[in-house]
Amino acid sequence: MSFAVEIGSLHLEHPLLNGSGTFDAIAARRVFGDELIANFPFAAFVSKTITPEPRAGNLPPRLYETPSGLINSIGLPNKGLAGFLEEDLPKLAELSVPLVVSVMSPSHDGFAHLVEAVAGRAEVAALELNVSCPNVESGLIMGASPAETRALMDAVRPHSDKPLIVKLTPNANDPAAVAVAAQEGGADAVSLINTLRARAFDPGHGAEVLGSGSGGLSGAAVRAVALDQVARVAAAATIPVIGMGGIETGADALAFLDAGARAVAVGTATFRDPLAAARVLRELDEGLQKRPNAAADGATDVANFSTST
Amino acid sequence: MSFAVEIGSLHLEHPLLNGSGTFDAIAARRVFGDELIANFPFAAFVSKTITPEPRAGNLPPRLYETPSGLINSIGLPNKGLAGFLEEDLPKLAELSVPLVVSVMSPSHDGFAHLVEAVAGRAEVAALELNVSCPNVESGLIMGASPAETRALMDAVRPHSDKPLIVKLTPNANDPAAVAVAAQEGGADAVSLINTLRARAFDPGHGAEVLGSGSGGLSGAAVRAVALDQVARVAAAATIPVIGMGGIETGADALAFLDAGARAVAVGTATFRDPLAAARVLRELDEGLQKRPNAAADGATDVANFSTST
Amino acid sequence: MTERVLAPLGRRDCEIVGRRETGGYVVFSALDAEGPEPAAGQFYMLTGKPGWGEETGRPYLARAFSVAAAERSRDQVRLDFLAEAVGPGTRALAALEAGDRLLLTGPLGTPFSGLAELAPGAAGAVLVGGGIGIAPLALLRRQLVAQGVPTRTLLGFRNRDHAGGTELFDCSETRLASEDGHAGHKGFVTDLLAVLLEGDDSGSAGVYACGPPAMLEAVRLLCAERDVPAELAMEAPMACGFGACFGCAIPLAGGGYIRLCVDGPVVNAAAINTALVAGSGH
Amino acid sequence: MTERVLAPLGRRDCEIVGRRETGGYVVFSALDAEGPEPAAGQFYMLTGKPGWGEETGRPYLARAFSVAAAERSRDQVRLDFLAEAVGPGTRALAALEAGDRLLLTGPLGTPFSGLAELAPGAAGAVLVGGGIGIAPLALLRRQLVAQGVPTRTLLGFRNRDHAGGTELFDCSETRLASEDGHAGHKGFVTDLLAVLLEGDDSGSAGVYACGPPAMLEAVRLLCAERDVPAELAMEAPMACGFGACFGCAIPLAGGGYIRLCVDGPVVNAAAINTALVAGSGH
Ligand SMILES: Cc1cc2nc3c(=O)[nH]c(=O)nc-3n(C[C@H](O)[C@H](O)[C@H](O)COP(=O)(O)OP(=O)(O)OC[C@H]3O[C@@H](n4cnc5c(N)ncnc54)[C@H](O)[C@@H]3O)c2cc1C
Ligand SMILES: Cc1cc2nc3c(=O)[nH]c(=O)nc-3n(C[C@H](O)[C@H](O)[C@H](O)COP(=O)(O)OP(=O)(O)OC[C@H]3O[C@@H](n4cnc5c(N)ncnc54)[C@H](O)[C@@H]3O)c2cc1C
Ligand SMILES: Cc1cc2nc3c(=O)[nH]c(=O)nc-3n(C[C@H](O)[C@H](O)[C@H](O)COP(=O)(O)O)c2cc1C
Ligand SMILES: Cc1cc2nc3c(=O)[nH]c(=O)nc-3n(C[C@H](O)[C@H](O)[C@H](O)COP(=O)(O)O)c2cc1C
Ligand code: FES
Ligand code: FES
Repeated sequence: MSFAVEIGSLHLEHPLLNGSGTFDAIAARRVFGDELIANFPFAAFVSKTITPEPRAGNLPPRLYETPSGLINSIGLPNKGLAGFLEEDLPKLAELSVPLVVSVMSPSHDGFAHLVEAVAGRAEVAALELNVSCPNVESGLIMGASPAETRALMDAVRPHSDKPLIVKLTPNANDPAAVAVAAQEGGADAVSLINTLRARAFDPGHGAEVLGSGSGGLSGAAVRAVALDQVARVAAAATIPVIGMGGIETGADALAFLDAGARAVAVGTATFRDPLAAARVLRELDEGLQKRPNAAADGATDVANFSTST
Repeated sequence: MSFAVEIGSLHLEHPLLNGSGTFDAIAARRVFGDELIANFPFAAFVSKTITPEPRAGNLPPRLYETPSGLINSIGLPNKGLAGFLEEDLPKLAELSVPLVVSVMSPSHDGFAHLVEAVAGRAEVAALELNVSCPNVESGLIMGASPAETRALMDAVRPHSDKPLIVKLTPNANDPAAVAVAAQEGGADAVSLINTLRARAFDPGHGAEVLGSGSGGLSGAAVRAVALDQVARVAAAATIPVIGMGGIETGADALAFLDAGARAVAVGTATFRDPLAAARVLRELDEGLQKRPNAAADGATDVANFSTST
Repeated sequence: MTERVLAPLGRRDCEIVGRRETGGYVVFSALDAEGPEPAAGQFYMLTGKPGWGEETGRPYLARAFSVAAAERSRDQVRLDFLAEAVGPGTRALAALEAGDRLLLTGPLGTPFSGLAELAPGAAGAVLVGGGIGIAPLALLRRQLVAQGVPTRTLLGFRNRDHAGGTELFDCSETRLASEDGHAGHKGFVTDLLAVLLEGDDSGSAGVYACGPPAMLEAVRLLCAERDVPAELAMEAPMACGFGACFGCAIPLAGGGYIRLCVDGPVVNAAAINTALVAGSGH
Repeated sequence: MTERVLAPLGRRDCEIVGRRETGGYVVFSALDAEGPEPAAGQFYMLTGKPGWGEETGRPYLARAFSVAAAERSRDQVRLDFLAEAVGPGTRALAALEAGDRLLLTGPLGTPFSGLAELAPGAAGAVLVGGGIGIAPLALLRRQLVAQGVPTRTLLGFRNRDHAGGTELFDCSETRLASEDGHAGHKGFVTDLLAVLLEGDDSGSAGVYACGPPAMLEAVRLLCAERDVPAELAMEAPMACGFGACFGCAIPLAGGGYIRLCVDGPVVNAAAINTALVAGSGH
């Protein structure tokens, strides 16, 4: 069964990625050794979001478990552009899969500079634009409206020919309209969903649990919401959609492909099992084989399959 | 411990309601007998949403279980205004608690007529406006933007002096702005969250499971999202907030009060246990007693407590 | 047998007092210290023991189960359920062991009618069960026999893996069918019903059926053709079981829907539009 | 003892081979057929058996557990964990019985340093454990004793309900403290540490501590005052355990954070800002 997927010039051997910020290949190699390189579970590695300057991240506590879900308020800790290029990029280049770097800046200029600096490195196959932060100029979340998203694309698109994937925020009236704006602004793909705005309170004293007050919900709890948004976005946009949000099994991944996604990402499920994505891929293959329309000779192609629905 | 809450002229003996459409007092009385009347678990009964004309509801299947949640696509089956007033209202008047009637119409005129006809009945203590449906005139969801909500309030407010509660949709950029618009339009309270847009696919053949394609997610899975929206709304609006979304325990209810809600509703949890709300109330009482700031003489008052946070 | 038995308000915590395997199915028994004796055709909403969210994150809601046998001793009722493990909920219930707890609400739903009510003047009852759908017929058969109603039972199964529980019936009165031929007639249980109704005088029997949608639809059509009154115990996805969610809709012959949990699960075959409702069985 | 033992990539399905209660705690043992022997201070991420979502809908993620004892026999390692049931996850793990399955990932994290590395020239090690935090010290003590390092152990408990597992240590070398006075010194285990360090020559001991945040902070301050090198095994909420989520942040003395799961759970007391991190224990 051919599982390969193309997203612009980004070639994926199979349709499973990691969600940005849910896997650190460098740390995982310290923990699991080179077995990780030999059995890398993702078709490309998507880095944690990097910002122009280093960030320490949010005050702890940063995590709160909810029913079938997880609230995080990590706050994008990262080494900043310079630290990433110098310390992390050489290590990430040792991986056996293409590298997608997630970037974010609160200003258009900063975003454009990040894109140019990162895309200029040969080790980088594609970029993901994290647009879930407020624009310092307008005060609005960059990805919450079509106009804001289009303005950002106009600012960054001229700075790179590499595939640009726009990571949509789910906390929007109409993610499909935002996806169309990204497409019109030259995006090569969109990915969704990022986490849903969420909050928790300590029953003991009634204050917010997370150090930063609120956070984002991920995991199985959000899957049904993600599937609805992916279906709406895929129906409205023609560029490839990378679907994610609570994928834990092959059946879940298949549902995202059925909703119109071309590729999918596993995030929170990796926390429970570092090889969750490998199992998901196996189960996805089995699930596709069982489909009444699966060709008997096993020639079903995920990419064709998903675009035909 | 005094648990009483006032929402305009609506007096609640304690802060626990049912979510509209998640309990049918008439059917439950057929199943459980008069024990239901003697031990009614809610401080008021909120009816399923009624519309001007009868509706049969959506094609089955209408339900799909998700991790810690439930997608429903019920489609507001109801007897229509005339059938409700004639057949159901006399039976609901036999309950020992105030009656809140939920209403919805796709047009402003229809909404105004519903409000006037229902509010005119002495058996009705308050009305809840379900604004999660598209406006036939503008094509927009009535509750998705502040302007739409304000226009609706302007149309219906003149038709009744009884408390009007606006039930907000969570599928909006900024529920707090919508709540403020409802308040400015004369709403006596807002309630939230309604269900999150959601979808499911059948792994066997890849088609949508629900008869109507998509539906709404409720239950424990949405609780963290509901808490965030309630906190934002309560911070922005001054009218009382009725919080709901995945409440299953006293600790959950307490979290909504901590987030700023004055009263709370139990929906999906009732499906698992018809007396879930009674247990939640007991646990809420215990949780409040354990608070360091709980007065030793047990005089903590939920309404004061929640407005003081 | 025709009266709906009311359910105590709320969910009860019961002890599991037995578990045994029967073919591809499992019988598990719970002691209900507070509840009444259910009528045949009524059901319970069941929740098993808590644990880690499975990879699927389910089960979350309670599951609907017909009661297959109910026996009162002093002020307790022993309830026997017959389970087929088809998904996370039934798997968890089928794995319960003596000493475990079971949370239940019920008895719920409208039971089977008495024969005199369903088919006035009929000489006897015919019970048609398919697969796990034999469960409510086991209790119905006992109640009919206790009333002295002549009862013939036809049970059908897909194959050996999807069969079991026939010992809940008296084998001298029971005929079997199986699609793979491993037991009884090789073919459908409705083949047996067609032959049996052929031999009967019209109006001399009332049919009670429970099983997969395709079987129920075949029974419905057969009985309609021959003017034989029939009641079907149907399935639908159920979130609550007591009329609260409006999720368990079954289309009526005259248009519109009923809620299967309160206006069923037993319905008159003539009242419904089709037994082939999407999502109404597996 | 100072080398991080690598974890096999992925989650393993192990069998529970024993369970016993010890005071207010539970020891449960799993047979790890594929994994290596862990170093003291390392931990595992554990998931118990699936079941119905509890009223709380949790646990969902795996839970971090220090290993209290590890014994290799042929190519299998028997891992003993010491559990205190404080919430849904630990409750489910503490209820596991022989024959049940346990999913685990590990060994994870940075282990304790050897004494020569932590406190060059020191005459012996002092182990300070509080409550359930005694678990990793049990394995550490065994490894130190095997190396011939003189080791004194101080264990403290809140009260009888929050105590247990002392049999994992050799009682002839162990001194106890309890806040309610039910065992040993009535007061804090850090009272014992203060007295002990008072009598010691400066630089003659290295301290290894694990316990609740307030205890660790007291140990940190005591050792800093007296220039005694110390390692603390800390807690933080952990979603993954292998550096993926950045959730387990602990503030450093010089500003910024480390991820406790990869740069800990054992940290040098001098490196951190405070052991009183919100959410870092209970
Ligand atoms: C009145 C009534 C009486 C019943 N009596 C009995 C009885 O006596 N014995 C018995 O064994 N059963 C009985 N059932 C059926 C039983 O309730 C269902 O089999 C059970 O609810 C299935 O739950 P599950 O978690 O095991 O499987 P699910 O996974 O929920 O469902 C089984 C199949 O349905 C589909 N499905 C439906 N919803 C989902 C979902 N959310 N996710 C994935 N797949 C889904 C899948 O194809 C799956 O294979 C009865 C049902 C009703 C309505
Ligand atoms: C490296 C490491 C090693 C450990 N070793 C051991 C060990 O050997 N033995 C042992 O028993 N424990 C050990 N722990 C602690 C153990 O992991 C926690 O006690 C466990 O994760 C708690 O899970 P729970 O579901 O039982 O309780 P939770 O309910 O998750 O947490 C317990 C308390 O924390 C608060 N809390 C935190 N998050 C939530 C939430 N989402 N919802 C509600 N309340 C919350 C509440 O106050 C609650 O009472 C270790 C922890 C770490 C980090
Ligand atoms: C702990 C954590 C950290 C995350 N960090 C980032 C990030 O840095 N950038 C980003 O675009 N998304 C981030 N995400 C969102 C995920 O990439 C993904 O969109 C989301 O979690 C939904 O997928 P899941 O349910 O499979 O986790 C993070 C999610 C989690 C849980
Ligand atoms: C089956 C079902 C039917 C519902 N019907 C209505 C309705 O008619 N009107 C309405 O305003 N909300 C309706 N709701 C939304 C609930 O009132 C509530 O806002 C939502 O379910 C969140 O609460 P919960 O998680 O406690 O169920 C319905 C929810 C469910 C699950
Ligand atoms: S199952 Fe809820 S109304 Fe029937
Ligand atoms: S627990 Fe996830 S990074 Fe430490």
